[in-house]
Amino acid sequence: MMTVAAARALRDGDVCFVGIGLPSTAANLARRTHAPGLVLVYESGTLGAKPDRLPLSIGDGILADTADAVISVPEVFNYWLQPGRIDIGFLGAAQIDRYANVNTTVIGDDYRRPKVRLPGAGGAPEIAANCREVIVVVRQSTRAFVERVDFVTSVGFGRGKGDRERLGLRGGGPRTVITDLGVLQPDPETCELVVTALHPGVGIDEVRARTGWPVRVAESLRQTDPPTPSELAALRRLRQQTEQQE
Amino acid sequence: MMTVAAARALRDGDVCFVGIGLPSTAANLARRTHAPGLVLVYESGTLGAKPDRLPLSIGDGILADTADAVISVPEVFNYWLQPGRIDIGFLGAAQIDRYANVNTTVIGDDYRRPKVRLPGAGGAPEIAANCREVIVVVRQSTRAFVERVDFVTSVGFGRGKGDRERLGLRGGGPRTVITDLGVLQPDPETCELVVTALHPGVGIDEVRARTGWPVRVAESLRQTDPPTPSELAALRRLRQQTEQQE
Amino acid sequence: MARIASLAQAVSEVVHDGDTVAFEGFTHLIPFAAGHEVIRQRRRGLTLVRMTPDLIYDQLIGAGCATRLVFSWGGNPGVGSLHRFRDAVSNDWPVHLELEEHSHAGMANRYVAGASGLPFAVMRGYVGTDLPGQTSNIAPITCPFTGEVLTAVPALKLDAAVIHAQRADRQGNVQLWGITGVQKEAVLCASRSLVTVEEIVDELDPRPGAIVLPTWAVDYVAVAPGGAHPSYAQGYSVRDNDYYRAWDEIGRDREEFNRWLDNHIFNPAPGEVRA
Amino acid sequence: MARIASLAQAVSEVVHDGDTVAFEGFTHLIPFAAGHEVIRQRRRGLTLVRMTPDLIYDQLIGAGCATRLVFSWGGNPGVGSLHRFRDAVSNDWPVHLELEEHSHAGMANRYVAGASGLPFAVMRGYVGTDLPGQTSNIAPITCPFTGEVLTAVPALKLDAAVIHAQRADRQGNVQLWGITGVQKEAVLCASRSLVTVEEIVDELDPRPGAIVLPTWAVDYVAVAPGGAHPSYAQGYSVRDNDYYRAWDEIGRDREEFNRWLDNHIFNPAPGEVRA
Repeated sequence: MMTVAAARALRDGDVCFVGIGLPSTAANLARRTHAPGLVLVYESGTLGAKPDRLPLSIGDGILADTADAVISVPEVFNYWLQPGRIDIGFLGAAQIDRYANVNTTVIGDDYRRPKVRLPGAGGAPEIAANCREVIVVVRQSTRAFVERVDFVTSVGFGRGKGDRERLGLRGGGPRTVITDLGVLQPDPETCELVVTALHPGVGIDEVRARTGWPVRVAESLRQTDPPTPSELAALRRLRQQTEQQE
Repeated sequence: MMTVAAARALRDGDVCFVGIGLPSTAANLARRTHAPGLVLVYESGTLGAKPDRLPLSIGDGILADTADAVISVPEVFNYWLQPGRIDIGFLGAAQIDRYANVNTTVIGDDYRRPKVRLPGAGGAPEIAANCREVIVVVRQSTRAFVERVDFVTSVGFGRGKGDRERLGLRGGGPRTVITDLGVLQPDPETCELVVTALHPGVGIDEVRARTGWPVRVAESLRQTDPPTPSELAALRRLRQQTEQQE
Repeated sequence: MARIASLAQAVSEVVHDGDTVAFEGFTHLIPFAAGHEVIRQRRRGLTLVRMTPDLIYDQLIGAGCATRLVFSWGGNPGVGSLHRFRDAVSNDWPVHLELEEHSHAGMANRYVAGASGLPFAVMRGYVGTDLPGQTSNIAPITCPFTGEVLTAVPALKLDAAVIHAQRADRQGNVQLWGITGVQKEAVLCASRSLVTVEEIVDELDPRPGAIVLPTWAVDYVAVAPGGAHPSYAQGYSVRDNDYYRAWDEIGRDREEFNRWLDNHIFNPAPGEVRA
Repeated sequence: MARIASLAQAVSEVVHDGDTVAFEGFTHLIPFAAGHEVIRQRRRGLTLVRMTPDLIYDQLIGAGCATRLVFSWGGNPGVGSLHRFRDAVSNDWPVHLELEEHSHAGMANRYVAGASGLPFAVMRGYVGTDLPGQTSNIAPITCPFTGEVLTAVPALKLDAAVIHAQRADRQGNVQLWGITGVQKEAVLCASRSLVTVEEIVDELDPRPGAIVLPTWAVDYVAVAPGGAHPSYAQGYSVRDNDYYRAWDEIGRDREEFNRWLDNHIFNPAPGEVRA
């Protein structure tokens, strides 16, 4: 359901900065369903990759083979991401807080002696800063959804409304957080994440129980449409083609 | 004779930044005589071009066709010239002064209302700053060899010894000025240009008469060897091939 | 997504009076046909930007389209001077031409900064020369880590960029190869862009040394076969050296030049205007 | 001019104890064979630099070659964590590993600055994050033209850079294609460089998307067929995903890891060490 919800958040014709794993699956699913004109940019340097299976890594040869252009990694970040040419960026998160700030660096208070050492920033800080908007995909748990992240790897809305502007961040920030339970979005007044949709069969109490702060619920709480047969078929086909070619 | 003298100044294996006209002819002559391993870099973005005729412009297709690599113009200047990877740079000059500063911008005192508007800087300022050494090729006349240039387009030795270091220029500067009469080189003590060689049949009085300052003569004044038959044959062949293919 | 349009329509959409415009191409792939169309549409008050203003800028300046030139080397390569450029600088004919002058390295870095969405670029350059005395667009900058003083130049901000390329596909993806100069950077610096191409093809098969500008980074594509003439398009045409030499005579004289404008731009022989 | 040498000789000439070294390759063309040779030569006190430290750095760290890591993303792509890296950071096993941490954009720009002979690069980045609090190598810088405050990062200065490429010719010109990452920049940042290649050929025929490093910009070339395994060399090999998955088990346990070192690096089966 997370993958399908993430795919649906992508509009046809958008230019999408894609990381490996769920974002890549979602973006390729979108290309095969409602958004055939979605442009995929991978940080390895492939502009407009059109893989016919899921790439096995962010630098999979199929991305270079099917891309409109293959460019250097500095060019990806300097000519394409930094000036705001990318519409949608995807982020994962080990922790995300009330204002959608994201941590992928360390768990624990002491950076030098962390409880858990995570992979680090990668492309995330500048994706979060410079994409027109950002989608965060993360499983919902009190470990992940915390009042305040232990380390700000990527800025969401800082400590609230106006912080992005004060920091000079030019992209729109995380407008959509997709979890296994539903969707959270920033309140237009405060930029605090509020629950705006629940996936089929999920109750609001479950969301509350798995969020590390007293999460608010939007007045117009929606219910996510269940995956359609064609979405499920496209997803199955994508995975089959991936396994066959591995 | 200027062309042959310039060709001789190039050592086998050197990496040489080449402009169109005499420098290009000299560099290609050197490649066909004593320096087959000379590496030609043209500012249009061709590294290691090996033209079999003289290119008709700095961006001639034959340069791209025969180069080891074709790169963008920003890369030429930033990755190759700026860090000091080029051994030898060639400059022409409308004016050159006692300390080998070069003017290719305007003749006259008023930049806004010049007596003669020249083409401008091109790659010259950074060639002069960053190449390991620079060769200036210019016909000798009191109009060209002046006490002080009207406009410093490219720095030679500023106002004398130590100025390059004070300005933070990392290349060695113009070590050789080749004219139709002979060769001038900076005095190691003062960096002032002094006559170090005369071409065959040229007297020192002629050089003095065509220099706009009281030019000094090195104690060890050499005489340039006349062009050898094989140099002349190679030059003739190069020009023939150029005309045939035009 | 790039729109595919006629040259006349594309030029009228992309280049407006008073714009700051770059027509780029380093000896190769110079967008002459588009420049001639700008003259034909009688654009005025342009700030022209280009590393190597050559014949096409001599023609635009002589035709009175430009009031300002930002450049690093202005000449007729291998031939001599640009007489219309000189006449405008020295005699204000047909109008005064203000100059902003840089080195190649400086211009290249200004394009890079613009393409990168940065307000400025850092380089080693200009130090000790008289160039910084003539413009406020060259400034010292200190490295925050080493204390070393370097040179900053501001990003180029273009209203429009015009380049010529070998091919585009029907979606408007553009492919060029050979010497590619600063064309990518110019397009990425600009609010609006136009690429003229030799031809439109079904598929852009990969080529050694080719770069591709994706359709979503380009605004207009116009077919203009031979649109780089008298410069060349590698794989399609060769440089017309006679034209460059002949230009010296034409450009030298105001009357000759006006006759050239009438006969070749405003009232061309049938078939002379391409696309 | 690059010297063509055996892998063992080239590594011993290029990588010395205490060096700052980058082994680059963005998922593609990762120089595993050269990294294994460094372990075999028991180098110590290395500062390892790399945007995406993955298995090869887990192996070098676990073998005790490194005391410092400069990086932007450290993981086993698509599989999970690097356990040797974590063990060194959290438990100083086998030795303490100091970290300097950046974003990809920051690292890429540090390579660009180094390749450009500049002391620093300017970018939009890091603002509002906790990264600048952990290193002095991220600093604000003010645009001298607009007053805007941006971020500066210092150039990477490498003693040595090691990359893997598809081919070289007999003169030592190196050609690589597919995803080329920051390999050119890494080589241009370094005082000494080594390129391992799949093969040496008589002539490097041009290829779409290929870049060439001229021989005069490279110090050593060594033939190491399959030298990117378990990553891949486009046109020569495919990624060994099983190896990446299996590494999770091996890397997780110190004993397992030491056994792997003994069996595959120090006393490999005949034919396992390439070149």
